[in-house]
Amino acid sequence: MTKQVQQLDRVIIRFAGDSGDGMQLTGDRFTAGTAEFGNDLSTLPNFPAEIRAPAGTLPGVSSFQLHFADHDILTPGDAPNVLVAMNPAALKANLGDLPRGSDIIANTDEFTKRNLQKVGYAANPLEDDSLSEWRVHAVPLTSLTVKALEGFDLSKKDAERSKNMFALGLLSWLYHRPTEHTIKFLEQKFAKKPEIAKANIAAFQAGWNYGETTESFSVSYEVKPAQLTPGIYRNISGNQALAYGLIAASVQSKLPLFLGSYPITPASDILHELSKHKKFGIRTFQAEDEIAGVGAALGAAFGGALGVTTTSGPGVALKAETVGLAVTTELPLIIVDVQRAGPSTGMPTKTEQTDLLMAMFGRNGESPVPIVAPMSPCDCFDAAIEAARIAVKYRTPVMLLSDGYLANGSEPWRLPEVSDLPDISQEFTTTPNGDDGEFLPYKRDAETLARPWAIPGTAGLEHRIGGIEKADGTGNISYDPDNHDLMVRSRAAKIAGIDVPDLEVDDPDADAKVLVIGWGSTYGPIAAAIRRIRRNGGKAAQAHFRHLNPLPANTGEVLKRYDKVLLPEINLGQLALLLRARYLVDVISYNRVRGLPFKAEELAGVIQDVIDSD
Amino acid sequence: MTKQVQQLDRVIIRFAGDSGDGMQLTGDRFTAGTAEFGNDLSTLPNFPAEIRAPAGTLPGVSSFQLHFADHDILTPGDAPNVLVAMNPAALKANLGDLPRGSDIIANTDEFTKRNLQKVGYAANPLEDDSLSEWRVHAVPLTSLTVKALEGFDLSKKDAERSKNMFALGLLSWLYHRPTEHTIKFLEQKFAKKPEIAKANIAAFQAGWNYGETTESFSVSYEVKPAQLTPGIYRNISGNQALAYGLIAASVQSKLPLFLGSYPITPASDILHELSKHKKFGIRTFQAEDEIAGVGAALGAAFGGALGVTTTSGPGVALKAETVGLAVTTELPLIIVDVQRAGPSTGMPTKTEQTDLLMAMFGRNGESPVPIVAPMSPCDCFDAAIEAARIAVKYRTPVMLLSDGYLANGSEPWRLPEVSDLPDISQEFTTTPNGDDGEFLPYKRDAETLARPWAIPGTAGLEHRIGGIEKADGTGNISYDPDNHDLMVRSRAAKIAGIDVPDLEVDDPDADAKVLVIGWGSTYGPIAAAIRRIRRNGGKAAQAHFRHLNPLPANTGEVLKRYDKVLLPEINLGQLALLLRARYLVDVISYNRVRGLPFKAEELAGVIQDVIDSD
Amino acid sequence: MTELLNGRGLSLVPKTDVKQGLKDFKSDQEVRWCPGCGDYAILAAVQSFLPELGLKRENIVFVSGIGCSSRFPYYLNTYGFHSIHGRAPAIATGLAASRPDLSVWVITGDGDALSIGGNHLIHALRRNVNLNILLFNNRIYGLTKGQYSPTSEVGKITKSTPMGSLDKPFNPISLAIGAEASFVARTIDSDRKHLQSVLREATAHRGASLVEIYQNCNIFNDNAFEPLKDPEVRDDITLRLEHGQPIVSASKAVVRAASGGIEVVARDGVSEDEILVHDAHNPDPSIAFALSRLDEPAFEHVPIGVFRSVDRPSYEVAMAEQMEEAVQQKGPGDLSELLLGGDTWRIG
Amino acid sequence: MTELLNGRGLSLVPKTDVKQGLKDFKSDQEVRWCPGCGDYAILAAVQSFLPELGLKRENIVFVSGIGCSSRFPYYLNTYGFHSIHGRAPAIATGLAASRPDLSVWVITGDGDALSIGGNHLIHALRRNVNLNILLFNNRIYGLTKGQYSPTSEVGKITKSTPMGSLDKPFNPISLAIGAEASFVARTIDSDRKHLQSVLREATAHRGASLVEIYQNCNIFNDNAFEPLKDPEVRDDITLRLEHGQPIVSASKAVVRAASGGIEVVARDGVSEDEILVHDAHNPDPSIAFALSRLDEPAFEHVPIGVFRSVDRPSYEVAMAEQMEEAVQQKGPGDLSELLLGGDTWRIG
Ligand SMILES: Cc1ncc(C[n+]2csc(CCOP(=O)(O)OP(=O)(O)O)c2C)c(N)n1
Ligand SMILES: Cc1ncc(C[n+]2csc(CCOP(=O)(O)OP(=O)(O)O)c2C)c(N)n1
Ligand code: SF4
Ligand code: SF4
Ligand SMILES: [Mg+2]
Ligand SMILES: [Mg+2]
Repeated sequence: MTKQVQQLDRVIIRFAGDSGDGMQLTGDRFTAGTAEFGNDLSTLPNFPAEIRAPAGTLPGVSSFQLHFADHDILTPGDAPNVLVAMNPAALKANLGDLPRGSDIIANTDEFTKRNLQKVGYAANPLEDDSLSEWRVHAVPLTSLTVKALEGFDLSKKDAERSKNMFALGLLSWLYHRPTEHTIKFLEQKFAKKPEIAKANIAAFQAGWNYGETTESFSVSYEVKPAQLTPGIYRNISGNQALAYGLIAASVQSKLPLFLGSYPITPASDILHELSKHKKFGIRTFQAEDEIAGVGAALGAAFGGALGVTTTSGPGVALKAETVGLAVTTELPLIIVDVQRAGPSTGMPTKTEQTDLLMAMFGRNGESPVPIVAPMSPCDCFDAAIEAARIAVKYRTPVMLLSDGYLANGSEPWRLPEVSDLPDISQEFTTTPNGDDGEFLPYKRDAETLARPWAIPGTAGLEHRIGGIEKADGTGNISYDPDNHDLMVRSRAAKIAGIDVPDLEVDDPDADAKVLVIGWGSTYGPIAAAIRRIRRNGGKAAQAHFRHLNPLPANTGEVLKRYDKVLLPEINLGQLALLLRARYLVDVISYNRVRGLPFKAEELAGVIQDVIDSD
Repeated sequence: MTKQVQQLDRVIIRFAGDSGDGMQLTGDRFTAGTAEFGNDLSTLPNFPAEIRAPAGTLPGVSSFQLHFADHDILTPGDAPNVLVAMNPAALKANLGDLPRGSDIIANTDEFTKRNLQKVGYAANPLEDDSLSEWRVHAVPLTSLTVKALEGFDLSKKDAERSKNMFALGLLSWLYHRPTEHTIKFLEQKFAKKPEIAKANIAAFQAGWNYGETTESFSVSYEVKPAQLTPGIYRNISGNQALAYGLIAASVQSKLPLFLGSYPITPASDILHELSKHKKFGIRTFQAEDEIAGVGAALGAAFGGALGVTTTSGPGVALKAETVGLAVTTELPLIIVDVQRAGPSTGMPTKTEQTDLLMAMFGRNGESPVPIVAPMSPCDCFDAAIEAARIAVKYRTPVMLLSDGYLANGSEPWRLPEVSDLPDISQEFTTTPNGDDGEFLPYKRDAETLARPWAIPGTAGLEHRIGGIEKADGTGNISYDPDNHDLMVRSRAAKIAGIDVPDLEVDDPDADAKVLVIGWGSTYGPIAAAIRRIRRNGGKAAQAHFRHLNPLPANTGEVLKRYDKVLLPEINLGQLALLLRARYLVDVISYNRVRGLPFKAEELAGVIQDVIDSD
Repeated sequence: MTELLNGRGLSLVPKTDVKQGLKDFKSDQEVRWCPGCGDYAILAAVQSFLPELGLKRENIVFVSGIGCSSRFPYYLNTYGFHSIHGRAPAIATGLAASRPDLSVWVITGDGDALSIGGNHLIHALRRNVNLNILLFNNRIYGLTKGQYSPTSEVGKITKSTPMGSLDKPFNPISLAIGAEASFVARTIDSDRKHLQSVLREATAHRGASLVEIYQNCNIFNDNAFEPLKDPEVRDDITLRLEHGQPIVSASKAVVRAASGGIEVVARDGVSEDEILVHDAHNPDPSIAFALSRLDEPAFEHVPIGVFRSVDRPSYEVAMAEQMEEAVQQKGPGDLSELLLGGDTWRIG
Repeated sequence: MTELLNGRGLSLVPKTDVKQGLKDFKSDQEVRWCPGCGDYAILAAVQSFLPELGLKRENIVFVSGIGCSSRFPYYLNTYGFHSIHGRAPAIATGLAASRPDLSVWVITGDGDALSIGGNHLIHALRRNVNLNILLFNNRIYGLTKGQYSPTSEVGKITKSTPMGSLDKPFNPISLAIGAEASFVARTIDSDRKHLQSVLREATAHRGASLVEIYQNCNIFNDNAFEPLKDPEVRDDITLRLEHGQPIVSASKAVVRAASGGIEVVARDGVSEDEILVHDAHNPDPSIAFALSRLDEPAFEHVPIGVFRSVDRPSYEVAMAEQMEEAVQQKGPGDLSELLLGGDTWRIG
């Protein structure tokens, strides 16, 4: 039987199963194959807060969504074309997102009475009519796997564990993914347990063959490689890109990296990643809490290191007092906030953009800090370097606002040439700067307003800094009222004067009436939505903020250029508040705070409504 | 010699000396006499951060300013009419504030070569021409005191210590203050050391007599009692009023007060005051840090107490995460922030209004809290009750923003009738509220959106709360996206819906073009400035915010009613930012961040400029 | 000065006259730990122990921080507060200090209690607030997926320490004793009887009781306490501490050392009366401390049971006494009187 | 594996060849403590001790928190960081961990170190970062004008405890030993010679050294340590701890107690060889802990000197070693190589 091959320009797949089913690994492997094949892609992992929620329950469902295409894409996609549901819970939890007509590959072996009951299915949905509007492929994945592995010296339980590889094989066949990589991967991963390696490979191949031979699948699909900018690519998640960005920042600033951090979801992986790279002279310090994490980073900065602390919202709240100390002592420091759904503990594994105003204002006194927010997983790399550039040049703590969506999502990354990376190094001060040969630790640079950075070990520049207000120039303790006013304004002016690039507006024909703006991780969905609008002949301009403080110099002008400005945010209007206050522009907010990224379709609708209104 | 008596409508006196000279006590006693006499008054203590800075130095100067009048007044006054300078440092530190022509009473005994050198006087300013534009009364206060006490069994050092009482006697004569109170006070204070009591009284009387007899003072002054609203008065500082307000809130809410606090300037006195009143069933807990202080208060609130925590800016920063927990657990809690100059340690003994945006936004996630700010020392009493009313009724943490100026400043307080105080009690929930007889800890009240408050010990309502997002109604852990959006919005709606009184506008002829607004402790200086404007025939309206979140419902309408809106703040424009964002009104900011309250004259000038501009 | 102090343990907490069973303490929430996690055993042990106290269920409160273990309160049908990371002792202190009629429990993990929450823990111990603090020590951060914790052994390879951890771990018992704790005990998830016997003593103690529970995290630190469960060796290495009893394992005994301290020797080499008799009530904590050091090198011999249990005024009782005393001396608070209390004057 | 570990104390800190004197360590800032404050004596002792180390002045850093005592760094002509309340150990940890060539000192008060900063302190001790931590214990909050502190005695009447404090104080020595400290000592502001001798040992120790200094606050807690200064009794109650020497005061001696612990007895009732000989280097901290308890009841006898001083890898050295090892194993970091390190593919 020769099967039909259909060409598609894009596909969205979602693997869903129990926490223990290995869906993240399956997704990762499919992603790797897809990347290797040359599609553009974007991924969205989604896992429960529990380590292992009880098997078969709704809270235990873990999923991985992958969007790949023959052109450049911007998001992990709104609605899957295919759902792989390893059990009834996975089906139930994900069906709502699945457009009618799309494919469901369900592991019938797990649709037992007990499992169905666990999630409240009265009848087996694979057997009644309830799924008639979808194309259901009922596959006994578990038993097929066990069968395929009969010749192996494995317990049944161990054999069953390979069912995710069977599913991966099947999907790889379905979408013409290359297979060598996965086989090599499995060989390496289980290098010490060759039997397991072989079994997994066998399961993978059995899945492939199953697709090839059975009649359950009459069509397979091809998605041509995308025409991406030439270069060397790898797939990378936001957290990994951010960690690499910090390493690059250390190299490019010629400062040893010191990370003081306390584990917290979804930021911990940055700590994990950095702790692997000690050969770069990186010190990672797992502190007793967030305050110690930032404190140690600040202490290291005083000693001449590139001090970094990584955390999520609750940790930023705890670090506030110490960040304030960094503001007055005017030392470089990077605070990475991988935002998650709040308030309080909130939903640790879900994404949100609700820490912007905390980053701006969450400290006592007037204590301005620059804020940079990456707009995609890859951009985490560049944003980290940019944050470091600002921190080092202006001697200031910098907030770097990533989020859960960027952190765990991934996409192909065109590797930069190291030689193209900016040199962000600054000289330490080594000689006195006062008129009388004395050292003035608070004498500012005329252009940047930065104070000198003289580190211990430098003879003749011994000085003392601290959190009490300091006299301009000498840095001695000062309670003088006018000095305080001057210092408050100088610190503000320094941050306000940071050189950030102008806002770029994407408005191809320069005739849009509506400008859609955003910041951080909403870039992809907004841009995708605008593509839809334009595809339908509509007009909308887009501009995206990577610098939240200071704002680009042309912001006011850009905002005023359009009849309407729409700002979707995954919060209740935080950037909108800043822009409205600053420019008195009646920014229209669109806010959903569901712990999930926006969908392009949803935003397209919102944009269209704004275009159409009055 | 009969001396001339001159009538004045108001006088501003500043006592200044070394930290060890007892200036705060002297000021307090003068204030007590003045209050007793029936003048309206307002005070401004000013002391160094050091406990005892080295004697005779500029940082060691401690001062106390008192403004009293025959009419109601609003501030401790801009510029003293009389400076009592106990040493050269006191003169040097305060001369800049002293208008030419005003009186200086200087203790010549301390103008020794050594003391002059300490503060950088090349020559004795009392002897050269440098003070020719002031009326200098050079009085050897120390030696006169020692002489007056010759008959006592005291060391010279002990005798010298009474020189502040000599000065007090002299000033009391100069301004016709009653003396009995001070005598009684000294008797009581030194009840256990009658010799010291007598000596102090003798010094006090000697000072009085010195004024009466010497020629150094040819005129004395009378300031008639003020026509204040009838009632019983006492003089009270903001911190004391705030502590009393919390006690009253406990009585009026029928909830036992639990204070969890960690000492910090300028808030510690509230802890001190409350710890004296255990007979009200008040528990004061000096915690190991600010986080434990607010944590314990929250724990007590869960148990049915009126939980309170008191601190200043750095402490608020540390408490942020726990306040976020109070937001999601929706328990009543009062966080008192006695603001001081920041950022970081800043200038702990100086005042500032720079914590407003931290109070609004300084937590991860969308975590709205109501904010109340007292506008005068006395108002701290009412504002505390108001904060408690909101906390209890809406089950929410409330920020109460006092500041160093209010905290230490004092004024006469007309005592309220206890029977006039609002009943702010709420019932605990004691019976199930679900349709099926179950208890739903997150089922909201239809009107207030508050959730039930069912405390441990209530049978049948056992339930669990926490910081993870909760399902509407049941309060069970929920990761449901739409539930999260709903809860984020419900929490926001609850705070937005709090009943706060409308903004009152003072615009006597309803024809002003300029509206001057403010919040918190700037009320006095702004109102005094507007009086000046009006006295000169100018027009300006005034409105003052006591509720910063939510804002009064008529705010937008009021702001838009005027051509120009001026907002002086002791920060870089924090309320301005909120108002501009919300109402898109081009509020004009006037900002000085000097650690000091505004002066009425300064503000009058600013207001006049706004009136005059274009 | 008041009868409050006479109360031991939970004597101020109202008793129930309803007969309670394990199921009265099960909530309707689904338990969500990994299959095989030691937390299940501890939960079951606590649920089946609570009825024994005979307290009104509504007067029991479980307060926890954040971590796998801190999910505990959801599964008990009492009042519960799942708070934030490390702060449970502080929150529970406010609750217990203001409500002496409650039985307040703190559930915490080794990270929660000893890393971010270390300060609150040691202060709660020295203050002696009436709390039963159960420290689930699995020597790893479970919830954040396996970083080393302050009780992980040196050289621990984890996600955050790929070349091994550097910091010497805390010994929670030593730390607690150094922090003036009045009650300190250690037990293990797998031995329900022992666990419950320790809980029995902890609840009988008025003041703060710290109970370290060795808990297996089978996902990120499996078999961390294996020697204590291994039938081959466990009886030899486990030194059971029982007040008034000689301190021995199956084959070993604790005796005074020549150096002035104590040491473990073969049991059959010494006579009964040379063996140290455990005195949990010794006001001087020095020997309890010395016992806590016997687990170095790790698992050569491990004392379990109550190291220390001494009477000392409990914080909330002393606080209540001061309030009573204030009322006795000055009469109950009167708001009008308070307001009129300073120097006042009348106008008009 | 590297020579780093061979370094004791400050061996990694560059030496000066300039002759230094006290005045080299005086800054130009006016000292602003209350006249009579014990801090003056400590400052003078430190300033005159530092030249003895012969270090390059620019390689010395004093880090402090907030409190009267924490003003200390301003008065020393070295690098200094007057940080925020309680956080100095954390900040100093980052500095010392990343700069083994610095001599890093932490100056802290009893509130700063044991109240808000308690957690950072105990973690710094267990980690054994190379810090000299001087804890100025005046048993009161000085800077905030006199509230009781975690070392104030029970029943202390202060502004925040008008009816007396309720919480049992920490014994900083016991707490530090319970927190796995490798070096713990106590000295007193008024005895410069002793103070400097303790500093000498503390600086010679590589790792964290905690030095508790009894410090008089003559304004808010005057004479708190009077018995130790009173010529009538001080020699009788002060037990001087010196490694290898019998532990005695003028009239008392420490011996092994029948109970298994140690006790203080009249010196003339015992023979020399019954007296406990101090072993500061004993790996088992139990006896050092027992010594720390001898001050109960307060001031009956007070051990001063070095309680414990044991060698253990210092954190920053171990950290540097791992970095070296990583380089040795994999070569120095190369950014291009890192970026190209994953699964890559080429387009175009
Ligand atoms: C302020 C804050 N910091 C960090 C975290 C992330 N976090 C949650 S639990 C945990 C540690 C858990 O370890 P442990 O206390 O030992 O509990 P276990 O999961 O092992 O039971 C961490 C670091 C958090 N929730 N909040
Ligand atoms: C975050 C924060 N909380 C509180 C304070 C106020 N504060 C400053 S010093 C201090 C305690 C000082 O006591 P201690 O550490 O014993 O130092 P001492 O003044 O006695 O030397 C307190 C509570 C502060 N500065 N910052
Ligand atoms: S991760 Fe470990 S501690 Fe957490 S639930 Fe799973 S087994 Fe238990
Ligand atoms: S208050 Fe006490 S500790 Fe502080 S400077 Fe004065 S005497 Fe010293
Ligand atoms: Mg753990
Ligand atoms: Mg102190």
